[in-house]
Amino acid sequence: MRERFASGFDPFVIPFVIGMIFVLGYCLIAMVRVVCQLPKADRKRFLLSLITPKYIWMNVRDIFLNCLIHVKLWKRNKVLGYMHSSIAFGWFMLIVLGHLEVMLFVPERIRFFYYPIFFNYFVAETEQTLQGALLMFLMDFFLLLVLSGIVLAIIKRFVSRIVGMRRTTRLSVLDQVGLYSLWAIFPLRLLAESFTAHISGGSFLTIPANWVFRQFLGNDLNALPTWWAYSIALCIFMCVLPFTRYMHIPAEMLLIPMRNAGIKIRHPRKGFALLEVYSCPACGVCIDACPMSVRKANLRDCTVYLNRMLRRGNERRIAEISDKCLLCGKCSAVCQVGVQGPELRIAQRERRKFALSPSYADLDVRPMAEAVAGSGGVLYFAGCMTQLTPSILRATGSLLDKAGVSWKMMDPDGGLCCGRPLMMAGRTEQARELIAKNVEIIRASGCDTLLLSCPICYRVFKEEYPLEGIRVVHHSVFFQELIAAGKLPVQREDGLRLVWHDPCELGRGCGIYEQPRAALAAAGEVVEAGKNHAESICCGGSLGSLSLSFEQRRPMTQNALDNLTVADPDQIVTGCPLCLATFVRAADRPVRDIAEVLNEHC
Amino acid sequence: MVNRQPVVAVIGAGIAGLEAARQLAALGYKPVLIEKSSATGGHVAQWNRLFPDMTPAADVIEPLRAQTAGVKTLLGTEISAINRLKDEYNLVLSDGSSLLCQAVLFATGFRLFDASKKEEYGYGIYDRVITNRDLEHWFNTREDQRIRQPKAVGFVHCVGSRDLKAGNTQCSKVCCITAIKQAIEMKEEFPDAEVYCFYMDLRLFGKKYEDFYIKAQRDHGIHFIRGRVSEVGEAIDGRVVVKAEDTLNGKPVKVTLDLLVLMAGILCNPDAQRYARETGVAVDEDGFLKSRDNLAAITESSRPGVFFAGACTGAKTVPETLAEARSAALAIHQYFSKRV
Amino acid sequence: MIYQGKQKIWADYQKEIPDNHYFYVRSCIRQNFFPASERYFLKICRDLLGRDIYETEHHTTCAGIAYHCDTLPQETAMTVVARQFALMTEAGYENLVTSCITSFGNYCEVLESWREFPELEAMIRENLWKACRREFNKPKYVAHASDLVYKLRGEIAERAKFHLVSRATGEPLRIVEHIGCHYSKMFPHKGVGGAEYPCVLSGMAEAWGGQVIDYPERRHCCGYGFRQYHVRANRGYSLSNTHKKFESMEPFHPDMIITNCPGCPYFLDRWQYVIAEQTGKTYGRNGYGIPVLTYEELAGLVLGVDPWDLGLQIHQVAVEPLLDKIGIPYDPARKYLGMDEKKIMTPGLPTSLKCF
Amino acid sequence: MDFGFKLSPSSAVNLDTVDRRRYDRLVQLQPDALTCIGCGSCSATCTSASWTGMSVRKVLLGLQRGRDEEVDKMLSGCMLCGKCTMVCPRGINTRQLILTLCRLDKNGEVVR
Repeated sequence: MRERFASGFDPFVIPFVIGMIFVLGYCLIAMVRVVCQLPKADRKRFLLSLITPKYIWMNVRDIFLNCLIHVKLWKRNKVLGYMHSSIAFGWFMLIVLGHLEVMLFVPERIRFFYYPIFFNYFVAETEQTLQGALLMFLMDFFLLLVLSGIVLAIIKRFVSRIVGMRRTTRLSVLDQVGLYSLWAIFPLRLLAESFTAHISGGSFLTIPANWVFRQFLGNDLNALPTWWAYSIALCIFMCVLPFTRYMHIPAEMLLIPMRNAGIKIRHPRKGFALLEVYSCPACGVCIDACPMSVRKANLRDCTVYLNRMLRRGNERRIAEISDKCLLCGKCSAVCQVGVQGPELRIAQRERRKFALSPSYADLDVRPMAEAVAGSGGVLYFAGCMTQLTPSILRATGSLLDKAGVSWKMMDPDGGLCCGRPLMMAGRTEQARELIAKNVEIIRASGCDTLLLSCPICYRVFKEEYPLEGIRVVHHSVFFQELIAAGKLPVQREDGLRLVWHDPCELGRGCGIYEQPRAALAAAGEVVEAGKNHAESICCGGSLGSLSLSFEQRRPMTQNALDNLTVADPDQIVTGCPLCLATFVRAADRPVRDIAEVLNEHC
Repeated sequence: MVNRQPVVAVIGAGIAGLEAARQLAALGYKPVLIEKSSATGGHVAQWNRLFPDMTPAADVIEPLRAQTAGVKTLLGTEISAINRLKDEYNLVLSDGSSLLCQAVLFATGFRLFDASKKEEYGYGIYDRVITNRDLEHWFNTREDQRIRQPKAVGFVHCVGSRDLKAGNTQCSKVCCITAIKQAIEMKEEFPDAEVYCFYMDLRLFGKKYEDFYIKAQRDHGIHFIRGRVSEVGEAIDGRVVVKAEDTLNGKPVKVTLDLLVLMAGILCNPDAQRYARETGVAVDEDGFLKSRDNLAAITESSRPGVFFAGACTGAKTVPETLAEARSAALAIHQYFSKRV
Repeated sequence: MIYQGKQKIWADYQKEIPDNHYFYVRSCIRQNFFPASERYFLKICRDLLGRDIYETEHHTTCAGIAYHCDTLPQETAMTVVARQFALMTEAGYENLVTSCITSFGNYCEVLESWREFPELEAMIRENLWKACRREFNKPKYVAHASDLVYKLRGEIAERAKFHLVSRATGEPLRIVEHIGCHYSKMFPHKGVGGAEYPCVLSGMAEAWGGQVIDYPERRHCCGYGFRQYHVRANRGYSLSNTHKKFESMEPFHPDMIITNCPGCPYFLDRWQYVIAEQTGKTYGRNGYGIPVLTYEELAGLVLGVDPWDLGLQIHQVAVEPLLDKIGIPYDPARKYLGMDEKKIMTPGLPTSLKCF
Repeated sequence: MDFGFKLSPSSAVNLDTVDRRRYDRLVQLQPDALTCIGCGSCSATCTSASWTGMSVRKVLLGLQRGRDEEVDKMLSGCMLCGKCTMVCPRGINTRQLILTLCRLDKNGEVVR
């Protein structure tokens, strides 16, 4: 190899250099900004994690697997997975190999950072070596890989159903510029390298292409403009990148270490929240996943649009989208980069100003505390919603008695709310007051186990209550354990087909999927819904949504029911009083709480 | 008897009388409509639009009139006396003639409660107090000096209904929905006006009535105040000051209105009571005519050959009245069929 | 306002008022509050119009005030009433005329109760006999003194020296009439004009040249309310009711208020002072109050009786502006002279309400 | 002068003068609030009612009758549990209604 130009420079690299400097500068500033916006404790924690070997390993692994290989996407959809990893990994390899070539053949040029990108223009092949041929081959191979991804991307753009997506995002103008420039980069690179392949050398892709072109073009006049075009395409892509969804590429590389360090959203618009917003690739997976999108309603109210509006600062829409969401968490469950839709929305709700704030400091819970004082054992808190579904109350009590559990009810005449609904509405401070009151009662009882039949309560008791030394357990788990321990002689009814509906707060919220199914298996045959476990569909009754009306929720409930009944179960079983009350209104077959089903067979 | 076409005297040519006459004629009888006033159509003809579809009253009246054009109709005719004969009735009419008939159908309808009897509401004393009928008259003619760009309008339900002191303990059934209809019409006419309905209970039992109510609340922002108006006074500017208790709030309320509409209730037509005495059919405790059976034979009296249709037996809606008129015609048909 | 509408109602509520021969029973409290009123009722009826009105010093309270204050049972009140009837019967009269509205209401209530429950009447007759060995006939007619003055209003008008018009403009005076609650609210047919639009006082006012004004709180109680005023803790409530009436009549600028009840003129008059002291607000013109007169005082003025002989100096609200407006002559120097022409005490002046 | 008694304020609600700005703004933002029929389901099921006397029915009525103090007191007792929304026969989004109200100042303006 020898250099064709003593200067090692040609004006066509200028666009690329501009783009590169711009994007690197922008990303660096943005990164520093995000880190600076973190609360002090979080910042310290994050910076420490960056020098902790355990975290370094985690970060490298996760970035490689997620950003380059897109393993999560592969699991979800192989075509999309291939498309993304071929472009990302292929491109990454092109850059790495480009640098390798420079270091091998013209090491003094490595300080020109454009050199590896345009290597083939600046060098002429003097002799064919095995080493060179291998590198050339690899370069062509990865270029082909990238091009295959681009072809898929183009097809996907026009027929998204092929890759298994029913709906995809509508692109903004800048996004389109970014997209088309991205599409253009690699075909242009192929053209450019092909035009100069008889000088610089090439491999299975570029050499035949060069031969073909030379058959009818006859001269090299096309080479330089093509390199120009390649450079300009790169420049355009990099210059628009910060303002497009492609910002997710650099953002995710910061998001992964931050998440690994355990950083949470503390401010609706700054720090981690901002990073999440920029990490959204606007792929639109959350559109199909969103339970609100049934019958093509609320299509623009899912997380991808929240992120877009947050980037644009459209306050009206931010408020609208934030208030509408059911907070079921399914968008987070399916999100490839792990944007936390519900948490992001709650943060927006928390930001809201109120003229009037509730206060519960004056509530006198002493009578309630006295009523349960010293009861020990299991304390059962029914909660607001279970009070509306007495069948759950009765079945739970009956099962506890049958199992010989020593228990006491915390709220036989109604109690205080658990605080989760307040938190969902963004009134966290007020929720803390209620939590303190409830803790007072629970502590007074001296119980060792707090039993809950409502996942909404369960989640907040588990996550937010300072109840060290007390086991907080959902009744589905508790009963499963009693069955496993042989304390509840549940009789299996042959031919009874039961489907378990994973309530959002219990499943996605607390990760409880298997115990209720195991408990139900003791009573009958458990069949699965179309979408289940982490992808189960919200019943539509969620307290998460502030603004959805009853009428708007109805089709969501119907959709969830359709999903639950694909295997034609005899009964729909759930573990949430709110799901129960919501489903009962619309279901064509019995809807029961798990406690009811178990109690009937015991 | 056998060779003659039986004559049925239909007393009253409101919608009950017209519909019954139409059916009787179609069944081959000879109905004779006797109407006290100078036109057919009764109360409905004086109304402008009808709940719950805002159907023009003329759409109900005109076809009925057209289809009874061939029926002998005596307008401006009162009945001086009714004589009971064997199997027949002889009606002495105010024009001196008499009518011999083989059956009598009471389609005498109702009388609107005289709102001035509720003295505390000041109907006939305060300029701005009118009745439901006055308002319909205004809808029809647009002639009423009392209605001039009102900014606040009130409706009082149950005026002369469910009121022992007013001499009528019965519910007049149609006033709630009429008040809502008129309230909506006023709101449509005067969108900037605040409209209040003072009710004791809202009795919206009929098809689409509840939708109508929701519409009044949601689309027109009509205020519903649960409480009976206690008294009405006149402010210095001639507007009326209305006092009531807001029973849901447990506090008295006071409001100054430009127009107060009293929903006068439905009483039995006093003529009907006289005719009933003369024909020997019973009058019920509520003042309306007494059916042989309130469930199975609402259109039949306790006397053979005397039948009822419409509001003479109690407050009725238009569809109920029409259905009863048809039912009465069939009952008369069966009566004659059995006799033959 | 449709005047014909009111006339129609009045036509429905015309009670029979005998022309002559009455047994008169006085009010417990009026002689203290408005001492000349009852005296001039008798003077006008007897001396001027030649009617036979009999009264006896042996009659007592009708017990209505105690009955309404829940301090004695109805049977006791009825027995007291029966004794009055006995006095009337003994005097040879059949028509009862009462000075007090509550008495009037009480008599009506007793008679109605006896009509509904004859056994009650029998029991009361027995009680009376046991108590004082008296027997009685029920009165043929019970009239309130204002009923009688209403009936005689034409005769008074014929003899009138003054008319209720402004001397300066000739316009009729604007008069608020206030009827005692017990007059016709219990038995609308016992009152002239019924309960909603009574015409007993408005009839007089109009006959003597005035113009009656109707204001929204016309029906409202004067604020006395036996159970309220008599308990000191409740007086604020009593005052508030009066205040409500004045607030309501204020825009109509009435020249005077006339009443036919013992309590009403007292409270409408005195509370004007208390309201003025507490809020600084007065309801008449130029810082004065609205004069409140009894119908007897008004009749006396119309007939040319000296205002001080009518006891108008006893009123809290100064009547002088009213007298000036009508053109009734009066001698300011004689205002606080007693019957014997000796000076009685001159009251101190309030801080807010303007007085002479 | 102290008489030992005073004028007591009238308990009557004067609809001519009552300040309904907060209510008007509320129904503008959330028109379903207009359809309340005062059935009391919300109050009957309310978790907070037994503690604080909260009642959505009374809140809506109180706003129309100028009883702002009572309304604010009730609102500040709400725990947002959402039971009232579940039982409302007219489908009023009561939970959102409460949040909306809490965002309005005395003049009926949304606080920023």
